[in-house]
Formats: sequence, C-alpha cells, structure tokens
Amino acid sequence: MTAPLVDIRAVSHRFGQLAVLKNVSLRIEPGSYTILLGPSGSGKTTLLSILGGFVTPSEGKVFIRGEDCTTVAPARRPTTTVFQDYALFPHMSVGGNVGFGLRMQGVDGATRAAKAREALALVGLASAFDKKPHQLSGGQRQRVALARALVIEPAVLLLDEPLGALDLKLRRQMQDELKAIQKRVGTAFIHVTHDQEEAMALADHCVVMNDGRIEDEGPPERVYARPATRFSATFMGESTILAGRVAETRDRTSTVTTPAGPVLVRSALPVGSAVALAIRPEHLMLGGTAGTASLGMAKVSDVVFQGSFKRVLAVSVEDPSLQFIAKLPASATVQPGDTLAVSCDTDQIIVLAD
Amino acid sequence: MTAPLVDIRAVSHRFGQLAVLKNVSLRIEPGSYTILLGPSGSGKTTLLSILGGFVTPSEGKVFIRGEDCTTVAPARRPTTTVFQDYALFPHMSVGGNVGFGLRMQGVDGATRAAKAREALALVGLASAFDKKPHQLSGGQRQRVALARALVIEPAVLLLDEPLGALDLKLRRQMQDELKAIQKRVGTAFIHVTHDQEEAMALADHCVVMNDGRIEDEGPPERVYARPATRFSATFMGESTILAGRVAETRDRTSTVTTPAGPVLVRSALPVGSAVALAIRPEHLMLGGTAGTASLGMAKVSDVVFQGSFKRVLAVSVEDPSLQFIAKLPASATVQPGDTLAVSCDTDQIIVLAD
Amino acid sequence: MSSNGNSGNALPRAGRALPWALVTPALGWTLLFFVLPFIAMGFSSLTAHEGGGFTLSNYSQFFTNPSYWQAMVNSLQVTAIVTLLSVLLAYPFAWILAEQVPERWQRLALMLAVLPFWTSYVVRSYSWLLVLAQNGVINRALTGSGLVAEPLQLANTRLATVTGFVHFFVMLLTLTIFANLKQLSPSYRKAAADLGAGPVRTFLHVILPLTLPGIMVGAFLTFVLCIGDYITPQILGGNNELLMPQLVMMQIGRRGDFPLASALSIILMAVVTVAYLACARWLKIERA
Amino acid sequence: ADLNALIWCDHSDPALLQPFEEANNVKVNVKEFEGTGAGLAIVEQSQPGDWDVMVIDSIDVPRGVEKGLFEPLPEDKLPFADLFPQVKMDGSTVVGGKRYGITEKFGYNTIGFNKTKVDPADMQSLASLTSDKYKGKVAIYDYYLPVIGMAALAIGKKTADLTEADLPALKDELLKMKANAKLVGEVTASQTALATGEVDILVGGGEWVTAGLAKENPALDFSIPKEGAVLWSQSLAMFKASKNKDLALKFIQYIMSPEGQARLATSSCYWGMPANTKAALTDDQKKVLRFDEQPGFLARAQAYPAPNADLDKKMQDMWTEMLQAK
Amino acid sequence: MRQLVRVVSWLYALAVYGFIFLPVVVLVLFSLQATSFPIPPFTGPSLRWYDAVLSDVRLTSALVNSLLVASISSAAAVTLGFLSAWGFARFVLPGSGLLRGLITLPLTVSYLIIGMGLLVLFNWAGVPKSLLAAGIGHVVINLPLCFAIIYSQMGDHQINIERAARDLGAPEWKVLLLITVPVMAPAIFAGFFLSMTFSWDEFVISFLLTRFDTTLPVEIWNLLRSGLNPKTNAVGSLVFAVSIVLVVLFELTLLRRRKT
Ligand SMILES: Nc1ncnc2c1ncn2[C@@H]1O[C@H](COP(=O)(O)OP(=O)(O)OP(=O)(O)O)[C@@H](O)[C@H]1O
Ligand SMILES: Nc1ncnc2c1ncn2[C@@H]1O[C@H](COP(=O)(O)OP(=O)(O)OP(=O)(O)O)[C@@H](O)[C@H]1O
Ligand SMILES: NCCCCNCCCN
Ligand SMILES: [Mg+2]
Ligand SMILES: [Mg+2]
Repeated sequence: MTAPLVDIRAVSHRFGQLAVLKNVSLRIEPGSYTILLGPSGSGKTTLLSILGGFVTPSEGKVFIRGEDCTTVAPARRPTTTVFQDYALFPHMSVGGNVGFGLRMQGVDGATRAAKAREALALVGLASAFDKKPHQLSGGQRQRVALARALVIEPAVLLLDEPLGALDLKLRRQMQDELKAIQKRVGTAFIHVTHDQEEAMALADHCVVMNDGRIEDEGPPERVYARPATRFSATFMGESTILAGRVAETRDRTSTVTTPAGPVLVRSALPVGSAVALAIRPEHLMLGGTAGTASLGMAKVSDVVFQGSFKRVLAVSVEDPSLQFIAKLPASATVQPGDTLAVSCDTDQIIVLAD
Repeated sequence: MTAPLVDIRAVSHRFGQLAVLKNVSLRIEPGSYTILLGPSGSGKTTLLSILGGFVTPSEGKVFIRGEDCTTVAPARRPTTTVFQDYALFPHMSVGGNVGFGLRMQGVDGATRAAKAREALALVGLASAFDKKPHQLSGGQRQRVALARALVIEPAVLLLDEPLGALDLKLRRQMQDELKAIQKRVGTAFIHVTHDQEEAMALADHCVVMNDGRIEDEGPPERVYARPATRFSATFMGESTILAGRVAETRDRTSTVTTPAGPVLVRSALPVGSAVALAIRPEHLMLGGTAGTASLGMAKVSDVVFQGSFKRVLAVSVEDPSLQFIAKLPASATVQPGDTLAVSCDTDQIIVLAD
Repeated sequence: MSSNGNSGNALPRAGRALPWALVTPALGWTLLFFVLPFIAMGFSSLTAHEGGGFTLSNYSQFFTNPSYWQAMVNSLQVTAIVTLLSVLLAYPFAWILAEQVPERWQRLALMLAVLPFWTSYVVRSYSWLLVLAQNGVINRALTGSGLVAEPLQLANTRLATVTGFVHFFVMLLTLTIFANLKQLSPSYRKAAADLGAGPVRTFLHVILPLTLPGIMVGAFLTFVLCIGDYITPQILGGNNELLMPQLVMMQIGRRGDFPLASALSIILMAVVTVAYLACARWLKIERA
Repeated sequence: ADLNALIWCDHSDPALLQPFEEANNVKVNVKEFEGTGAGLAIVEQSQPGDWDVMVIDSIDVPRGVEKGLFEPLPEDKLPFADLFPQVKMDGSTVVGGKRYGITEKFGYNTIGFNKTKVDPADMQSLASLTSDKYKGKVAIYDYYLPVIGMAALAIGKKTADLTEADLPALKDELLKMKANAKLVGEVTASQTALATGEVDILVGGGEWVTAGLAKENPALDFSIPKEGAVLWSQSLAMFKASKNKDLALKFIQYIMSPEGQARLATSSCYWGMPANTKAALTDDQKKVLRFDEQPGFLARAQAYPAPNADLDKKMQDMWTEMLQAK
Repeated sequence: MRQLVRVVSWLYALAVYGFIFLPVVVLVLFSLQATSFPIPPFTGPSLRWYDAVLSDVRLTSALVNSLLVASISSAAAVTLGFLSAWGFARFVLPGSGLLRGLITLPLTVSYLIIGMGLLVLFNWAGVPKSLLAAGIGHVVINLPLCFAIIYSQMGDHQINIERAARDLGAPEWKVLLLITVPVMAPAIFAGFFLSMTFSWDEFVISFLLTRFDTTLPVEIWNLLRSGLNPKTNAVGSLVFAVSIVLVVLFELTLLRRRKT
C-alpha cells in the first residue's frame, strides 16, 4: 500500500468553548475523490479549512505527502481551494483569474495565458478567456473557479460545497463534469457537501461526519449498504428503522423483538441488548410473502409516482408509530388505503448498534 | 364535468419586446394540485403572477370561479401567493404574520389569534406563535408562509418555487407535508418548480412549460410515460434519445433506422419522416438480449452508484455520438470499460414527433 | 439588476397616480430649492452689481484678474493635496481597523476613530488653531523638548488649512473605506493567499482594486466638501491666500456683491462637475 | 416689541444689551456685519421696516442717507454737547442740514505692538512696518479702508484726497507690508495673534486691540507714529422705515448715556474710546484707553478714506490682490 | 514578518488616533482654563467659562434653534426621501434613471453653492431670511442623502414582502404604514440620524440664510469673532458631550435592535 497523500492525525478543533472537531483522523489516497458528507454544523468546513491551511487545529497534525503541514501557510501547501461563493476576482477577466496563481509564481505572461487557456479548455470554457466573471452564469463561474484552482496543479483540490449555489439541474450536470475532470487530471479531490445524492454520484471514498466526528467512512456502496451507525443509515439515503431488543441468540443468528413482530437477523447479538434494524426502501416488499422476514401488516398511506419507481409510505397495523418507506417498481398497483403484508429478505436487514 | 375553478384563456404577455407567454390556455379544477414545471425563463413565474394579479397580461383573460379577474387587484382576488423567499414580515411575530390577512379584513384580535393558531397547528407549528421569523429555520418559515396564505381561505393557493431555498432532505420532507396539507384543506394549489422530481411527487396535474408555451400537460404518470414532445421527454426525467427515419410501415408497426440500427415501433408512421425515439433509463437493458428491440453494442463509460440503483452511461459502438443512459439495479455488476449489448422492450419505446 | 424587473407592478387603474404622488414632493423640492436657485444664480451672475443690467463682466473679472483665478488655483491645489493625503492616511488606518483589530473590538475602535466627528465643525477648526499656534501645544512641546530652538510657524499657513481639512476627511474616509473592506467576502483574501499571494500582493492585486470604487466615492465626497468649505481656510489659513469660498464670501460680506458671488459660485460648480464626470462611473447608487 | 439692530460685534455684548432689555422689557435682536457695503446689502435684501437702528462708519453715513434709509435724529434729545468735538464729524453725519448719525465710539487704526518684543522707538515710524527687522513679526488687520489709510500716511498722502492715481503707490506699500506679514486677520484673529505672541506688531491695531487685553497682557501697547494715524469712528443711525422709532431713540439714548458709553467702550469684542466725554469709565479703564491723551492723538489723526463706489471696488480688488500675494 | 506588520500597525493606529484626538483633547482641556487665553500654560481647572456659556442667552437659544432646525429638517428630508425611494423602487416610472439622478444631484454640489443659490433666489422672491429658510436649505442637502440610503436598501425581498401584504388584502396606505415603514426602519433611522448630524454641524447655509435667530455653528462663529477666549472651548466641549451621549444612545438602541 502506498503512503497516503494526506494524513490527518487525531485533529481536534475548538472555536472558543465550542468543540467543533473531536479527534478526527483520516487518510486520503492519491487520485481519489473523497466526499465529506454531513449535516450543517458537523464540522466539514472546519476540517477543510484545516486542510487548506486557513485554520490551525487546536490539537493534532496534518501531513501532506508525508510532510507535517499543520502550521504551513495556505500559499505554501500543495492544496488549492474552490470556495462555495467561487471568490472569483470581479475586477479581473476570466483569464486573469485563472492565471492569478501562476502570476504569483512568477510565470511570464505568455506561458500564463497559454496555461490558463488550457485549463479553461479543460472545463469547457475556452471561449470565456476575456470575459468578466459577472458575464458568466453560475455554472460557468463554478468552472472558472475550478480552472483557477487546477491550473497551479495542486496535489489536493479542496471544494467546499462547490455546487451549493446552483439549481438542481445545473448541479446534476456539474456533478458529471466534476467527476470527469477529476478523472482526467488525476488530482485528489476533497469535496464537502450535505447532499447525499451528490456524495453517491461523485465519491470514491465517502466520509460521513456528524457533530465533529467521523461516523462512517468507506466506498459509498459500502456506506449505503452497510452503514456503521444509525445516523449514517438515515443520512445516507432513507431507511425504515425498527427499534428492538434481542430475545434470543443461537448459532450466528439472533431473534429481535420489534413492534412489527420478531425478526431473525444474521448476527450473534448479546441477548437483551437494544438494537436498531434498518431496511432500505428498495428492499421492503409489500403484498405477497416474498421476503424471508415478515414484518407484519401495514396500511398504505401515500403512493407517490417518481417516474422510474413509486415511493410508498405505509403505517404498521401493529404499531401506528412505525412507518415503512418502500420503493416499488413503477408498474406496481398499490393504492393508498390498501392493507398489505410487509416483508424483506433477512440478508438485507442492517443491524445498527444503537 | 364541473366548471373549472380557474380558466386561463389565450393569455399572452410581453415585457417590452420580449414575448414571455405565448397564447397560454389552462384550466384548473377545484381541489387539484397543479404543478407548473419548466426550465428557468420559461414563463412560470409570469403565469403565476398573472394569476395572483401582480401582472396584467398583454392579451387574454383570466377567469376565477367564472368571474373575469384579469384586471382585479391581488387583494380582491380569491388567490393567495406563497413567495419563494417567503416574504414574511420580519418585524411581526409569527402570529402577527399569520393573522395579517384577517386583520386586513377587519377580523377582531381574539378571533384572529384563534384562527392563526389553528392555521399554525395545521402546518405543525403551534408553538411558534410568539416567535419572530428570524428565529425559525428555513423549513419552518416556509410553513409559516403557508399558514399565512391558508388562513384567509383562498380558493386558489399560488406557490412560486416554495421549496427552492431548502436543502434536499428538507425539501423531500416539505414535499410530503405540502401534499398532506393540500389534501386536508382541499384548496387548489398551483405550484411552480423546475424540479421534475418535485413535480412527480406532488402533482395531480402537471403542466410542462417551455419558452412561454405549454408543451405538455396531464397527470404526471402520463406525462412521464408518454411525453408529448421531445422537450418533455428530456425535461420530465432523463431519456436516451434516438434520432431516426421511418424506413417502412406495415400493419400499425414501423421500422425506424437509427444510429443503433433498425428499431421496430408500434405506430403507423409516415415512411420517410424523421422521428425521435425516447427510452427511459429504467427501460434500457444492458448485457444479455432480454429486450425485444436490440439497440446494438455500447461501451460503458461511467457507473455511478446511487444507493438503490446504479446509473450507467454507455457510448454506442455504432455511433459514438449516441449516449445511452440506463438505470440498473444496485446489484448489477457492470464496470466502466465493459462492452455490452443494449436492448429494450418494443413497448417501452416512446415515439416523439420531432 | 436581474430581478429588478420584478418591480414592474401592475396597479389597478385607480392606483396609477400613486407612484407620481410619491416621487413628486421630492422632485418638486429639488426643482424648487435646488434647480430654481441655480437658475436664479445664473441670471444674477449676468447682472451688474450696481444698477442691474445684463453684463458678462462678473465672469470676465474672474478670468482677467489674476488674484481671482489664483483663488481657484489655490483651491484646486489645496483640495488635491487634502484628498490625496486623506486617502493615504485613512486607507492604512481603515485597513488596520478592519483586519488587524480583533473582530469584537472593531466597532469600538471605529467609534473611537470617528468620535471627534461630533464636535462642532467650527469648533474643530478653532481647536486646531490653538494646537498649531506659536504658543500652542505643539510648539510648546517642540521647544520644551529642545527639538527646535524657535517655535515653528504652523498656524495661519496653508499647512494649517490642510491639517484641519485632513483631520476631518481622515475620519470620513476611514468610515467609508472601513465599510468597503468589511463588505469584501473573506474568501477573496483566502483565495489569493491560497493561490500563493503574500499579504503584500494580496493587497495590491485583490484588496486594493476591489476597494477602489469605495475609495473613489470617498475621494469625490472629500473633493466636493473640501473645495466648497469656507470655515477651515478662514480660521486656519490666516488670509495668507484666498480659496474660492473665501473669495465668494468676501463679495457678499464686504460689498454685498451678489452677482459677482453668483458668477464665482457657478465657476466653482463647473469645476466640481468636471470632477464628478471624471469619477461618475463609480458614483452610482443601486438597490441592494 | 423687539428692537432690530444692525450692528458691529461690540454691540452684541450681553453686558451692554441686557441692562437696556431689562429696563425696557424688550428684546434686542442683533445682526452683525463687517463693512458698510455688507451692511447696506443686508438692508437692501430686507423688507422696509425690518430694521430699527444701525451702527455705521461715521464717514459712511451719507451713503445711507443717499439711499434714503435714515431718519434725522432729534438733536435736542441727545447729548451732543458732551461729545468730543473732534469726533462729531459733522462733515459726514450732517447731510443737507439734518443730522443723521451720532458718533458713539472711536479710536485709531495705527500700530499695535508688544512692547517687550519690539523697540518702542521704532513704533514711532510707519517705515518700521516694512523694514526687514520685523519680517514675519507683523499681522495686518483685515479691513481694507483703515489699512489703505495707513498706507496712504506712510507714502505721505492725505486719506481724504486719495484718488485712483494713488493706487499703484498704495499697492506697492501694501505689498511691502504683506511681505513682512505673517497673517492678515479679522478682529479676533489679529487680536489673538498679537496677544498670544504669534506676532509682535499689528498693522491697523490700536486701543481697540490692546485695551481689552491689557489685563491679561500688560505688554500690549499702541502708538500714534509721527506720520499720524487713521481715526475710526462709528455712528448710530435710525431707519426711516422703522416701526419702532420711539424704542430706537431710547436705544440710541441708552448707548449715548454715560453708562451705555462706558459699557460700549469696554465691550467684549473690542474696546474703544467713548464719544461721550462723560462716559462712566473707571480710572483704570480711562488709563488703559489713554483717555487723557486724546486731544493730542486726535490732532494727528486723519479720517477713513471715503472712496466713491468705483474707487471702493478698485480698493477692494487691490486688497484681494494683497491677500493673494505670496 | 507577521509580528512586524502587527507592531507597525499598532504604531500607525496610535499615531492616527493621536492625530484625531489632539484637537479634541486640547479643546476640552483649555475649556477649563482659568484665564482668558486657551493656550498653554494651563491655569485651570475652572468652570467659569461653562458658567459664561450657560448664562449666554444667545448661545442657549442658538442651541435650541439648532436642535429644532436639525430635527424638523431631517424629518422632512427623511419623509421626502423615503416616499420617493419607495416610488422609484416599486414602480416603473418613465425617465426613472434621470429623475433619480436629479434627486441625488445636490449631493455633488458644495454647500456654499447651494446656500448662495437659495440666497439669491430668496432675495429675488422677497423671502426674508429666517431659520425656516436655513431649514429649507438643510432639506436640500439631506434629502438626496436620505433618498440614497433608503433607496439602496429597498431590495427585491422587500418588494415581495409588500406584495404579500397587498395579496393579503392590505390597501396601499396600510402597506406603507404597517409593512414598508417598519421593515425599512433601520434605513429610515440611519437617514434621519445622518441628516441630524449634517444639519447640526452645517455652517455656511445657516450663515447665509438666517438673520438674528440663528443656529449654533453660526453663533459659535460670531463668538469666535468677538474675541479669543475659552468660552468657545466650553461651548465646543458641551456640544461634544451632548453629541457623544446621543451617539452612544444610538449605538445602544441599534445594537439592541440587532440582537432581538
Ligand atoms: N469562526 C468561527 N467561530 C466560531 N464558531 C465557528 C466558526 N466557524 C464555524 N463555527 C462553528 O463551528 C461549527 C462547525 O462549523 P462548520 O462551518 O465546520 O460546519 P459545516 O459542517 O461546514 O456546516 P455547513 O454545512 O452549514 O457549512 C458550527 O457550529 C459553527 O457555528
Ligand atoms: N419585469 C420583467 N421585465 C422584463 N422581463 C422580465 C420581467 N420579468 C420576467 N422577465 C423575463 O421574462 C422571462 C420569463 O420570466 P419568468 O420569471 O416568468 O420565468 P420563470 O419560468 O419563472 O423562470 P425561473 O425558473 O428562473 O424563475 C425571462 O426571460 C425573464 O427575464
Ligand atoms: N471699522 C474699524 C474700527 C475698528 C474696530 N473694528 C471693529 C470692526 C467690527 N466689525
Ligand atoms: Mg460549511
Ligand atoms: Mg420564476
């Protein structure tokens, strides 16, 4: 295994009394696309600022390419940041903006212009060289900010909610482009967002943060399919959550008592302990008894057509406070008011230590 | 059939030289939830403003409950608007905001407070009565704006991108609530958005606008499954579009030559005419030959895990300018670089008059 | 500007008069008490002091009598020096307040910096006279500490006039430049640092150009207020040279020669207009 | 009813006005002005009846009469007999046989100086004002008529005879003075300059500068040089259009009374000799004003120049030029 | 390097503060002078000049006049400015840009010229000099200021707030009274406060346009010309003290506003 490009070791940070990061450690591999995902206030921006050198952590160290960069100034780090508000210099042309970093390195005008054009071409804005930032649309500005950061060839590119200001359609489009550009240049990207769909669309490595801690990290498929915590199960996509207690454990299988009845799970859990079971909407089955684990009966309260699928909300007949969220194929014929059996495959049940 | 609640007849509107609405006619049924969907600049806000009385159309008439309201002032129409930025009165308490409309009607303080509390309870904010708007979160403000508009019992509630400022998670949650509230109060809602998922989640009746015209309208299932135009096929969810020409027509079936090879479609089309075929991502099949219509071979260029499914982009081997967009189950094992056969069921092919 | 179009309100027909009812009082006031006086002054400047009658002599006096146009030269020199010095002094000061002083102390620091603003303007000039006098605080301090043998002539000089002006305008400009610096998004600074600019180059390439419009507004305000001010040169300058406002007031105060005073005012106004046109592109008010 | 008075700054002293206001239960509204031209301009801009009394240079009384502004004064109701005969100025205050003004206060525009800083002997000659010895030690009183008068004396002309032909020589003299001067200041500025040591000599100064400051700074003094001095003399006049002629007369009577004269002579803006020989001054005050030396002074004094409108404008322009000279 | 910048900054800031406060400190110090010349050596402390000021009717009535003129003219300026800003921001008026330019034009003209113009006009029209005339002049200089401040704060968000009120049935005057004015209150207040400050300190217009009843700066000017003495220092110090109290009150109320 190669040495990590970025190694964050036991970093903590406080603003005054407020502990914003609590003993965070993280390794970033070269060429990877890392997403920091978490709700507002969870410390994502702070962590990114520590990487960029805008904030010096209260405790812990940051190594980049094996060197201790904890207190190195932003200008002297192999990182560059794309700011959420882009921070394009409004008095300079697009070309001037993109060339700014090179100018600071003393690169001569002609080379600078050439490289800036190249970088602009990379983001599909070759023709914008002479425009002023205010003449561009939001998505175009975003790309100029990207070009400006990429042109100085950083080892790590930091992006703080780079798509937050864009509307949904543009955001989707820019996601595809970001991913493509990252593949083309091979730079490690670290990208902050609180949009879990964005995370899944982009990440090689997904880091879920909550309240200053890393709750879970790994490839997005793993984080989605086997979330480590209850937080991560509900933040990274929806889940139906069954709170229960372990009634019996036998062989590597436990029986958990839940409001929807006893459920078998494939883990050896300590008898009597409280657990939460999470089931993804696409794994819930309504009607028939197709699943290996029965979850009782439920009354359908809402069916929303979502194009390629139907999102169904149903309330458990056994416990009206329990709501099932299921995704059914577009062709499904359920109607609000139907009462149906709910089930799923035992293998699909995620056990969360509560 | 009952008389329509709102009847927009041949409305056109110009701002100076710019024709923003072009002969738009639309009928809204009582108690319906109508979504105006379209890209930025398509005239949605203008149409809503004409309904709300903030803009008088250059041509055409607006009838509400059978009465000509074209030039009636906003205050005297049975419509109320929920603005995108909520437009809460920052100097009044939440209660004061919600009671404002009643105050203007001369309702006495006690009745006003009681009704305002009721309306707030309806949107789940009973406890916020004495707070100031700035003490509330975005989603809560949204609901206050809704309560303020609902309390005066309008016949039609107009909402201009009411969820645009909220983040994804909150947006989903508010969608569920909006729908529930609309069902409870039975008021007709007309809701502007450019998010097609929002449209599908909420609409009874979906109106797709483009460039000042109504491109398509109907129940969202119909608009999604059988879009009337190419625009609506790509705007209301993604589609792979095959441009082709009709080579032969026999019995109610035509053969269309496309870059991916000849494709059979179940319509009698004039031979020689240009058509476009649209296929929804969830209807495309990759690998094997499961579909009844073969679409040639394609090389997978990107696979994005999206939790419950994988979004796959593949480039046709026959025509590299043709890109297939497919949704495969999360369990699918395709990798970027794989070259696979592409197919679909003939029944799923949507024929668009180009 | 994008959504300004929103303001295209459609009022019911009865309400069409409302917008005019709103703006007419202000427009009327401006026409009646600003534009009309100007016209009156224009007419007045074309009449003779004694006996009325049309004449251009009030203008020709200005251009032919060197001691008259010298007042304009003096005014322009003093105003230019004052504007330049004030900006040069105030900018670093505002910068220190905005960037070096901890956030929580900034309001206080700024308040303190502009507090003397609220002493009466006339009194402020007079205080400078006391400070700069032969026996004033500065000369006492200088001779007392043996720095100079003889007291320096500070009061009753152009230097004194400039000092009094700069004192006032440093406060004014500190306020405007401070506000400008605070309005800049912190990410500009971060972005520049991130791209390898040190503090100096961040300042030169980013901060300075971005605050330039604010500086121009402040400088123009300084220019207008300075070139039209009578008090400061009159109290501090010792009548060793005349500036335009003094010349204007002299016509009124000594001889009641309103036509000549009007002509001189109009000439002064013309100079201010030229300055305005020079920085017009920075002087727009826009809605937030 | 209020009394509206157009005055010089010495009349705005509350110590002077309050006794009158209290005695007659009226309010005296005052408006200060500097030169006669300005004063007449103020009248022109007012409505008839706006003003009741005016303080004016004695020699300028005819200008007001010419404009038809003033009302003849009842000689029998005023203490004419008690005035210093030399300052009655009948040549100016009596027009067409009627008396329109009564002199209330006078003094000299001459050399004011600090006797500890200059050689008092030098102060006996106007030539010292332009000598290198006192370069940078001089201030000039910023009022063109008396200082032009002094310049006339310095070049051996009579103030009464000045014509346009004398202007070049006068200008020369003024420019020489300016070259020596540190500042040209109005009443307060020039007083202050002398009192605070900013300068040692005030051209145009006199008892009106030094007397009031004598207590604070006994070193201040004035001289009547051998060339002579310019006599300033201010008169009171009543407006023809006054709606309050009785009160106006009462006011003039008050000012001319021994008490009024004493208060006017020692008023806060500047001191000056009372025109009334019976002014109720203390001995100290008389000494400071050199009350007893007046006959000798008056004999060597000449009146303000009295230019016609045209020459007046030229003199003012010359003055402006002097101010602008570096 | 950073350390050096800090040290130099501190020194510079101290020097500027010194420059800014020098005349004020001297002013206040010598207002306590016991003798008649407000220059060193210091002979006080004594309150005799304060006594003199407070018993000087002309000064105290000038102070009242100044307060009157400042508050009434500022109220007029802010009212006119607000109404016109509202009109221009909310409605499309033909030639709007030009008319807005006209309203703000006096901002670019020296006070002396405005005063001169009014003087000539009033002379010509036979309007007598008075505090009212000066007040009119003060509205001329402050109206564009109030307009500019309020207009720049009338964003689109406020437009929607007003639309919402109309939509809920409020007639125009209620929109104005219940919504626009309270929402714009900070800008209106700022305009009023700035106008007060400018009017309070304005000299040349008042000097040209008043007769005996005049404003404080003119009276102080007269005082100055009637002899150098610490009375001027005492008035100046008093005015300063009153202004500081007002400014501090302003700050406190504004801060409290922001917190709630
Ligand atoms: N400069 C600062 N001073 C004090 N507190 C701060 C500062 N910056 C951030 N915080 C606090 O630290 C916490 C974490 O902030 P941070 O900006 O890292 O969160 P985030 O995850 O980026 O949130 P968001 O998604 O809203 O951007 C928040 O509670 C925030 O209020
Ligand atoms: N008051 C106006 N004056 C001039 N043009 C206007 C005005 N309002 C809107 N337009 C223009 O009319 C067109 C349609 O605007 P409208 O606001 O109705 O679009 P929309 O569909 O609501 O778009 P969005 O999704 O961006 O809100 C746009 O091109 C817009 O620039
Ligand atoms: N006219 C000059 C007499 C000397 C005293 N001067 C007082 C002038 C008042 N403005
Ligand atoms: Mg953040
Ligand atoms: Mg819109």
